[in-house]
Amino acid sequence: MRWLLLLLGMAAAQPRSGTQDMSRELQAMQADDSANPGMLWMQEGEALFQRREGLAGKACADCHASLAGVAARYPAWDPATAAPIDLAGRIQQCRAERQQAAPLPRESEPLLALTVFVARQSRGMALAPPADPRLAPARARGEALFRQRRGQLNLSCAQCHEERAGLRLGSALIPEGHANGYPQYRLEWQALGSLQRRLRNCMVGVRATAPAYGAAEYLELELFLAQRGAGLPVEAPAVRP
Amino acid sequence: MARVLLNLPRSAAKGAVIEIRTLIMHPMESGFRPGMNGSILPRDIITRFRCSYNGEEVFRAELSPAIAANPFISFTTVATESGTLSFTWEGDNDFRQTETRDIAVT
Amino acid sequence: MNRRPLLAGALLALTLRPAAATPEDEAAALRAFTGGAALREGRVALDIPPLVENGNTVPLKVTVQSPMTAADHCTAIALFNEKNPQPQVITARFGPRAGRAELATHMRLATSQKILAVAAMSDGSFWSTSAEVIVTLAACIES
Amino acid sequence: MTSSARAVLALALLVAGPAWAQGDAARGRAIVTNRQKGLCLLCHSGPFPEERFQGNLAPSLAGAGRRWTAAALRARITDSQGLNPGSIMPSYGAVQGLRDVAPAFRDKPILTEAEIEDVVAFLLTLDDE
Repeated sequence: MRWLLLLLGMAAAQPRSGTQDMSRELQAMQADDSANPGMLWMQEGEALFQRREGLAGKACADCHASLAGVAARYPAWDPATAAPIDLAGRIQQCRAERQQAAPLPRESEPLLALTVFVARQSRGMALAPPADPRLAPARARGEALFRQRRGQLNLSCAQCHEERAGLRLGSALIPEGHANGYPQYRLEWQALGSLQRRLRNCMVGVRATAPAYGAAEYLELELFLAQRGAGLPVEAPAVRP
Repeated sequence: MARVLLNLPRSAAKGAVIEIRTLIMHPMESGFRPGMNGSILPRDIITRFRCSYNGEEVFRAELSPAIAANPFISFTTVATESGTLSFTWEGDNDFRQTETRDIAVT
Repeated sequence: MNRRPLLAGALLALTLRPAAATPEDEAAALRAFTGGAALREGRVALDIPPLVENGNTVPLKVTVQSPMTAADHCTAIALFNEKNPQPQVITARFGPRAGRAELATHMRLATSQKILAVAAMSDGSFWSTSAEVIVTLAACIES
Repeated sequence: MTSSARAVLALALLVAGPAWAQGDAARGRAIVTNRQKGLCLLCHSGPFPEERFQGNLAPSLAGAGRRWTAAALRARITDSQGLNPGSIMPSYGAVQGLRDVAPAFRDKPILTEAEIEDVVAFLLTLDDE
């Protein structure tokens, strides 16, 4: 019954960033640009943003000045493909079409670097997922995936990160699992990684199959998570255990 | 070239103690970790870090596999005169990288 | 890179495994730094979190009380550990031009253990302090 | 298997008493405290002083042997979700009703019947609260 009360209490509460569940020292590491290792990728992204690439001989910076606020609004609807697109996907698309440059694979270092450079420009801004009704079906599928039990351990995202957030799995505090810090520097990875990588972690953790990076299932989950964490500040590059 | 982040003031008053914070991208592969096939991945770490101020060494550190990936090292030095601070990281597999920053001391 | 995640995987799929240094290893490493001189308690402060969520990156700072003058200064700070595969962590050498005797870094901890910080002074004395750090076990890891 | 058929089976496990091979409590303890094999301490705590970090998603295992019979323990471990579909406790001996199981684990229970008997034998020894 104690748990039921806890659940009811959480349902009414505001979303809680994983930052609030970290030690004072990790919070300080995240907040300090001179100690946050994710800033190494940020700096690389800044350099890549200025670099001319591809047959078009254009740099990102030739078209884009400030991208403040952009990351807070992704994933968005992409009319060209009539599908949702996340920030990394948008950068891939821009690179292919505007720069006519060789594709950067998901989770590659340059794509993570460019993504975190753009995402950081929204640091401190509230996650504001677009209300575009065309996103609604995919977002609903994402919510269904979030609540779907899977894998040999037969657990859903929601069972841990919604119904049992704040409790301890072994010694690890279960966070609410919000998507406001990506790409993030995860100490476990000793590297920067995307939300898709983190989702993949959980899927394999419950001994389930994990779709390939870029798969529609991830986009759908990303859409739902953006809605679920609406209002939380963008923290990219967040630091997480 | 490994990515490096250096944080130090561009200018300082003569005699002031300035803080220098450094990050360098490096896996610091410990030499104790098994790889995918179960065999131990060979050690690949940064072993030495030095900072010189107008050619004179003011700080040096010997690193071990117990230093985290993407090493962070922070220390202080006295702003003595205008000039150049030079930072060098050296390690396994002939790793060697040097970065410089100018400082104006008034 | 091996990116096969596991729930509650290894005791620590950490970068630092397997066997821990022995107490003799740590004593030998300490002796190599001090030349066998006795350690005195005091003058050294070690700021390290008592409980860490992940041993891969543990922030720490060592501060030594010293006037940092030509006549009286700290010449080195060294850190040692008990249960990583090797006892050494980092040894920093500097002199009066440092202005302050301070060192901050991010270290790895294979498991819960005691960390020893030692400062060498220009008068040949050695000062130390230690701190216990508890490393929690990661529940979801990529091994 | 339909959910009602599964519930019947689970109930049968609860009350039945076919000749179960006797488990080994020491082996059972090793399974319970192994975080990759039994996974128990991720959610449960228990009287394991050497285990520093134990979860709090589920009740303590202390006193399990006093609260439950062997048959009840066996049923709960084998197919907790057959008894209570909302339970987060994995069904350690069941492979039905799962989806998207990774190839390495497909059609394999988390624990074998013999391992479950070991765990049952161990849990029966936990009679102190």
